[in-house]
Amino acid sequence: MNQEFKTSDEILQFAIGREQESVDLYTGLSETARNPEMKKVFAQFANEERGHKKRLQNIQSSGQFKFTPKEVQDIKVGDYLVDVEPHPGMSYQEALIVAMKKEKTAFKLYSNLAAKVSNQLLRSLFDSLAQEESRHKLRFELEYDEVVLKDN
Amino acid sequence: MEDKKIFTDPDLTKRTVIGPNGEDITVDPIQDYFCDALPKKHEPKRAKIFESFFNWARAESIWVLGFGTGCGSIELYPLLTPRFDAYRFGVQMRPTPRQANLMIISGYLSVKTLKRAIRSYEQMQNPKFVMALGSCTINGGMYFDSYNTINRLDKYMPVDVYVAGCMPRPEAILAGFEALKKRIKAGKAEGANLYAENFETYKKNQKKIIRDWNMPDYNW
Amino acid sequence: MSIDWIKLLFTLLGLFIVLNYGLLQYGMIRRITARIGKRIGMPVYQPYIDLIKNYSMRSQITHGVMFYLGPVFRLAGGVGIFMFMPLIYGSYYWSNYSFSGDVILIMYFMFFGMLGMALGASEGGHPYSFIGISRGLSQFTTVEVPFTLAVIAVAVQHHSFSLTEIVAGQQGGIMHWNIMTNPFAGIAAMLAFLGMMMASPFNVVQAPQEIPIGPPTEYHGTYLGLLQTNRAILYVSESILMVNLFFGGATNWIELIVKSFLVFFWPVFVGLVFPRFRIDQSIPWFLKLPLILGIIGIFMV
Amino acid sequence: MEKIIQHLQGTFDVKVVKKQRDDLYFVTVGKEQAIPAVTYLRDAEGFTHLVMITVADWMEKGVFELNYIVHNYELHADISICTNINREEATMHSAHHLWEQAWTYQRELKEMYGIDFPGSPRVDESFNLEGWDNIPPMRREFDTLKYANETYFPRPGRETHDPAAYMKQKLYPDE
Amino acid sequence: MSAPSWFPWLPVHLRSNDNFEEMSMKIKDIITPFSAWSNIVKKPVTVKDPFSERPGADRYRGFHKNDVEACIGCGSCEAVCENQAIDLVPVDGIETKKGDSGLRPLVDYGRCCWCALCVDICTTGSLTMSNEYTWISDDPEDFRFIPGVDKKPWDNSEKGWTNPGYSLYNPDRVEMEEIEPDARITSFIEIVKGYSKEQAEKEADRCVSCGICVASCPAHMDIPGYIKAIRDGDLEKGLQLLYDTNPLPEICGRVCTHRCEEVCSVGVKGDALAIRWLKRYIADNVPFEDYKRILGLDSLPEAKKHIAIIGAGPSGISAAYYLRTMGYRVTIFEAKEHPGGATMYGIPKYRLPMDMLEKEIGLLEEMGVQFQFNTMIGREVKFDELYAAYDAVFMGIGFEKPYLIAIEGEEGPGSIQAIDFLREVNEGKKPELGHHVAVIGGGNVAMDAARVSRRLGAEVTVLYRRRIVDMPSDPEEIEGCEQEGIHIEPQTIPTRIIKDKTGKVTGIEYLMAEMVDDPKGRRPKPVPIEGSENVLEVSTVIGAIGQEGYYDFLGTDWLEKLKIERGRVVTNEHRQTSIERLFAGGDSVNKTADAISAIADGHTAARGIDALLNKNN
Amino acid sequence: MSNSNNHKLLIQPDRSSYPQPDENGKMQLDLDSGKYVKVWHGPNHPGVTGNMSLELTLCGDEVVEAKTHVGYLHRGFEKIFERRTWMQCFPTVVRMCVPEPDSNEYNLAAAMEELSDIEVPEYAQWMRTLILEMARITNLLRLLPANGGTMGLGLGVQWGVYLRDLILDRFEELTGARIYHMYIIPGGVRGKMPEGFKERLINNLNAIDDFLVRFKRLVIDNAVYKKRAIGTGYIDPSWVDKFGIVGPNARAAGYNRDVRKDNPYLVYDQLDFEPYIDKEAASDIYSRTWVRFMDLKYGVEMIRQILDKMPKDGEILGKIPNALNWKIPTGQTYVRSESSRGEYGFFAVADGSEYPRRINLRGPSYTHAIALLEKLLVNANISDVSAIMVSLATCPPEIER
Repeated sequence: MNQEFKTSDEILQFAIGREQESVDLYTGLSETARNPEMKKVFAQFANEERGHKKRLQNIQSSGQFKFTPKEVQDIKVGDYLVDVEPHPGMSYQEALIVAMKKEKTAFKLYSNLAAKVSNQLLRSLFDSLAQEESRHKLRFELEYDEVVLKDN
Repeated sequence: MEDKKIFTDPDLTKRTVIGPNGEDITVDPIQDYFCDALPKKHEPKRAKIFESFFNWARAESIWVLGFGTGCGSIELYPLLTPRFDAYRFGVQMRPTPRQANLMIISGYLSVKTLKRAIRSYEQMQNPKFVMALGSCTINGGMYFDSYNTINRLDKYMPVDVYVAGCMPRPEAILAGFEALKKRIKAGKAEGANLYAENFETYKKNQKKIIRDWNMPDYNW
Repeated sequence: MSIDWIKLLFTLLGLFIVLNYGLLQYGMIRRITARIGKRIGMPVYQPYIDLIKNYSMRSQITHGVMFYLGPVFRLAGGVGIFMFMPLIYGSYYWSNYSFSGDVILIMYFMFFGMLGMALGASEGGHPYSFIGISRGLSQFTTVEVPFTLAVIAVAVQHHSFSLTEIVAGQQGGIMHWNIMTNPFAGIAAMLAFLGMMMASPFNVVQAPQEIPIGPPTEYHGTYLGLLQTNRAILYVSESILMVNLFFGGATNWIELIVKSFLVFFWPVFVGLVFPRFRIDQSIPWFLKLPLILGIIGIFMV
Repeated sequence: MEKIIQHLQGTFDVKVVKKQRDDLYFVTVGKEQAIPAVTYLRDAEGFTHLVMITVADWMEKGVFELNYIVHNYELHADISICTNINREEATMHSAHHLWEQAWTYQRELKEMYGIDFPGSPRVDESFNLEGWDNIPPMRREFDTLKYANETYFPRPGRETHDPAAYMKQKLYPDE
Repeated sequence: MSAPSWFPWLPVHLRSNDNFEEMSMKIKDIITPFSAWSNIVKKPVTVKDPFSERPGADRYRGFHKNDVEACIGCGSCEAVCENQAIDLVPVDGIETKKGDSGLRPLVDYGRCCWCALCVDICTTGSLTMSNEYTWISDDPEDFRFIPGVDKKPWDNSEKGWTNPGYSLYNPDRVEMEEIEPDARITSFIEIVKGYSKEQAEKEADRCVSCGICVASCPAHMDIPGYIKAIRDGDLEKGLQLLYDTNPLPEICGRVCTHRCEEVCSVGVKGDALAIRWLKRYIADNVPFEDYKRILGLDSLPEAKKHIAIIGAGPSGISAAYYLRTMGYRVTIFEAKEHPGGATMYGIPKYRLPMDMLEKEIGLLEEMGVQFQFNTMIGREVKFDELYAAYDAVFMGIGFEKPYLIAIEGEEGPGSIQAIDFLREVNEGKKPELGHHVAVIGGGNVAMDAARVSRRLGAEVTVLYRRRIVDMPSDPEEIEGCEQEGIHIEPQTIPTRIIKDKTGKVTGIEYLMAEMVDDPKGRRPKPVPIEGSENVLEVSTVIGAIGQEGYYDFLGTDWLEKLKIERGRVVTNEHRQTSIERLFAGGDSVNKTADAISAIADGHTAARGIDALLNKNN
Repeated sequence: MSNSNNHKLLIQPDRSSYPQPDENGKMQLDLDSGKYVKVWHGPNHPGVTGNMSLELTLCGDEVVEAKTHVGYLHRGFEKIFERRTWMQCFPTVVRMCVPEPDSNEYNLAAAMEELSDIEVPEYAQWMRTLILEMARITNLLRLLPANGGTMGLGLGVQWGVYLRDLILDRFEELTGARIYHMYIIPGGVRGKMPEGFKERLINNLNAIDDFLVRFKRLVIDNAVYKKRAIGTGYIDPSWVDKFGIVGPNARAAGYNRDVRKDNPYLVYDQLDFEPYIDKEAASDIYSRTWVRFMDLKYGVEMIRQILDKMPKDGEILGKIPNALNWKIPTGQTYVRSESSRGEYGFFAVADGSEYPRRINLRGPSYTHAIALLEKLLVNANISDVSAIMVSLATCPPEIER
């Protein structure tokens, strides 16, 4: 993704697009999943992503956003886990891994972009997005820690 | 035990004696010995200054009826002897209820003692006060499940001051005297009048447990 | 006979002083005895409060007319003793209604009070009162015997039944006191005085551990107040009588108070450390040593 | 001690001998033999001191177990002569002629358990109680707490909670 | 009547012979009493200010104090009080929670006799007495208060009666005899020997019968009740009480997670009561032949309705037992060859010998419960048919499917899952482990896997992400591991399983972790420290990080209807699922995931089914 | 010592003119004749020990018939024990005798320990002995001067009760309470000696020594007291077994009756003492006062001896079962100890449950204050009634329970 971003609008548009991709992914997974429980899980994930998208759209339409640099905790649960290829018979554990990995990728992407741009405004926008993604990741990681790693 | 015993003291039943001229005279010892007049309420003096002066005197001169009704009486010994010397505070022992102002119910009361305690209390003159020592007078204490001890003293006579403890130490009893003095000086210690006003309630409660009521209702 | 109003006034004033003195003296004695018992004891003014308290009792009951009159008689006896006894030698106003036969009248009043008490207490109907009063009368009667002998001895010695004259005869220093001039009669009287004051070992009348508390068992409130008033007057009067009879009287109030206090202290001094006799022991006792001393006293004269 | 017990066994129809201590034996005899046995111990064996006459109520068995504890001041030892008497018609022979204080115990037992001792002085006079019209209080069927609650007005306003039940109710209100 | 007098003029016959001596002595007798007057110069000994001068002695038993924070409301004070002076009452601001009844003692000074037995027996030492002693009131209702809650002047008094260094119950647990660690690791023989009669009665005697444990037991067993039965020597009564709430006492008596012991009030100052061992004592010491008679199972009511139970695990067996006693016909469907579920396949034999299970299953069979083994729903029998054919269905399927460690190199031989491993061992196989085993995880399963591996002859290292105190396993399991020479490596996060070219596991790489507080206040989270890689040489890696449920057998239609959240079936308080006649229990429902909870679920569900079916009538 | 030897000269009154008892022991009195007065001594009476009453029929000052009435303090202890566990009986028994509760504690503990076979540590045994002796002297400090007090010599009471209070202070320090110590718990005792306790106790004992000298001067050597006490309230030595008279009253009649010596319990066999016995068997009020005086004196010596001999430290409580679940196997026993008034015994029956089947107290007053007192009061002067009663040291709570 060596796209060049000129305006914040473009960035937001890009980000919204990515969120939409996520929504689509989870919706697809939800449809294909064999297990009704996992359908529900993915539907829930998709919903969450829609919410993120909505927020970005709001920023875009209002043109206002606030960014306060804040360290988001990274408990690195997902870092050493093996990648999971999405497939219809996924378990809750695998679904969480998928989600974590996805958010991690997004976080990395935005962080990289932020490092590349020189525009202060744009950088802070990217930072903000990265922070948002890492927050999402933490949410999944905590879930993983509580549910899957209960005995570990 | 089907046959209910009749509890009467032969000395207190009516009997017929032959008079000097040979006629029969019926003697009812109870009627002979006691008066049946019910207690009266005695209003305090109208003039407040007199009443408070008298109350001061009453508070500073507490004459205790020397009637050890329960375990607590063992702590009355130290009270009147060198260690604690209650005489300093105007407390003195009187051997007769007529002259006493304060009745100390020192702990549990068995039914048999209650009968005597009520008689002694009624023989005391207005104003009179009651001080209750220990748990037993408050809610039965150790003997709450005993068939022969009362649980609550306030059902049978008006109580002015309770002192907690089993048994209360002499210091606590002295503090009880201080509290009683305050109460008297404030004019709140109207136990005798309370007794006269609620006479029927008290009598009902007393008669409920004193089965052989071979005495008049009131023994001034 | 015209009434000497000023004299009456002084007599009443004297009565008032004696009453207060008696109450204070009682408080004082209680404090001293408390100290022997290692206590602090009641305040000196406690008898006053007790008196007020007793007069302020709201309810009183009576067992009949004599029950009511008993304390009155008793008080009359106490006041009577006082009225006819000279207090200060040489003072007109403080000599009360002393007259030439006053000793005999005083002796009568001493018994009068006791009789009044007997009548009243009997009316009270309490068995302890009966027992107490029968003891009281019998003991008092026996006490009177050596006392009367001693008084007769003194009267014979001074050829007078007037206290004023008896006191006059003792003036001029301690060696003229009757206790020195006629020690047997003096000792007899002092021993009888123990019985009169009803202190141990002769307090069977009121013996709290035996017949609580004897004659006044039924008395309370105002009646008891009267008795207390009487006790204050009577005890002081009797000790003043002893002062007059055997200790040379007094020429001023201070001397009177010191002497009567010391005389009063004597039964306390003895009484505190002795238990009481039984009535069947105390009566023979009075009829032995004091009686013999009294008779010797008469013969001495 | 052993010898005395053997004597007793020889003279009387002794049912049970129980040795509690070296100086304390419980010897059970029949009702008719209790007083003779006690008399024998007093007169022949020097058990001159009557310690107490007491009763244990064995309601389940329907008997009162009477104990006459006697003490020997030479041996410093006690023997208790026990005898079982029927609870329903509780009478026992009096021992007041043996010891002057025995009637006091018998008077108390009459009042507290309803055991009659015909011939015992003042046995019908009330001892501790006055005007008692219920079953004798020391009998086990008499429920003293119930009686006290009905008669003596326990102060109201008290309630307690069993921790187990309360916790269950609090933590698992649905179950 | 009168004795001789000291007066010489008495008649002669009243005088003693040595008259003169008498006389002199008597005069002394008159004078000596006056010596009392010497007191006039001595100071009175009266206490000048009796209200403040004389505090109670250091040990004085005055008014009560209570440290409400330390108090757990066990009610021992109430139990020991002979005057019923103490009530346990709820107090504002103190919540009822496990191990704290939320009740606090209220003292009635109309009853108290200040014997301080309540202080002596207090299990927490919170209840004490101050040395204050003056309390006067004109209102008799005043004399009731909750020490520590109702503020009193003596609350801060330092002196007074506290527990004087003895205990009115034995604070030390009766030691349970165990096989020595050296002997243990050579076989699968049961480690714990069980109490003898004396030991059991001695241990049961320590119980203060507070009942705080009852609420913490998922099955709410009447713990004080059966402990009392042991004290009374009435084991049959005890067994009845056990079976009232738990039809698998022999299993629970061995492998229960004993939450009851964690909250035991005796355990606050001393050792907690060995409740589990006592339960086991009852179950072991009543002859099995008598069970039916004791429990009254000889003539069960005539069965009308028919209930199907899926899974012969603890919850299924429990449900079956209670349903059967309620008069239902019960059939249990089990996919495997043997009943018992996790207790059969998951728990090593040194903890739970096989015959225990068989005994209890045997009882069920005698009661008339039918078993269909090797019958998997969805495979042999369709769920639709089952649901249609039976009046109600109970599902106690447990968590069958292990969570994977999900790290590199996990697939392939040499890296196995703990529950599979334990099952194989219990089935009698001896999996090849090599010389050194790494067990990943810190739960009971991990401990079992580690100890079983040890018994199979391997060196074992347990890798756990958090600290040892965080381990969900029972402390005694950890202790057992350590005794048996198993090394536990805490705060380690495996990152990679290293294999050689042949695909054989040679080692495991892990990072050290530091603990970070959880933002939501849950347990701290381990965070790997970058660059702290370590490698442990192992031949086998056993994953034991957890399991999840597997519901596919129901078929899509039913799954749609069944409400599942995070892998667990959602049920109401009767263990009824979103499908009306389907009830569920056990690990797949409750979060605690242990045998006793499963048993409790089974019991609850049985009552729920009963209620449902009766309602429908 | 100067105990009087004049008892041979006792003059018994001529009883022929008085009413005689019939064959039931009841006096033949014609109450309507007016010859007699009926007087109730107590319960509200300062001369009666505790709360009991005497029904006296008087002829003049002479008592012709006496009946004792008890039950004013009846609390139904033996009934409420049926509702108390064995351990809960422990705070309850102490109330059976108010002035000297420790004998109750010891007897209950001894009965329970005997029935359930529990060893008491040695230190606890010494502490128990100490406590019992301290209780003995506290009670004697009250009883002994009361002998003068009934005759109007209250000074001794003042001194004695003050010293009693000092010992009560020591009790408070050691046991945590003044009156109801509840110290001897079944299985042991409830605390060790606090710091400096021994010294303070010895100081108090020295004060008692001083008191004894002064008390002897004041009361025992008092001429009037002698006159009244000697020959009054005479108990014929032949009555001792007939009436079951124990303790100091029997010792005053010349009998050697002391449980501490006869059936040694606790550590009394390790102590060196010899109870005082009136060799002349004077057996009157004076003799009983004298015996009590010597008891007090020996009691003080005994405490000194115990303090010397006892171990410094040790276990205070033996191995006891859980207090809440203490079951005692079926059995029965009678245990006794020597209180300041004589043999004090507990008859205890256990039925194997947590609750006692029966605990019955045999207090010395049971015989002294009823059968014996009724006998002694006949022909006594009413003035001597309370003196006789106090000299017997009767204690109503232990009669009625």
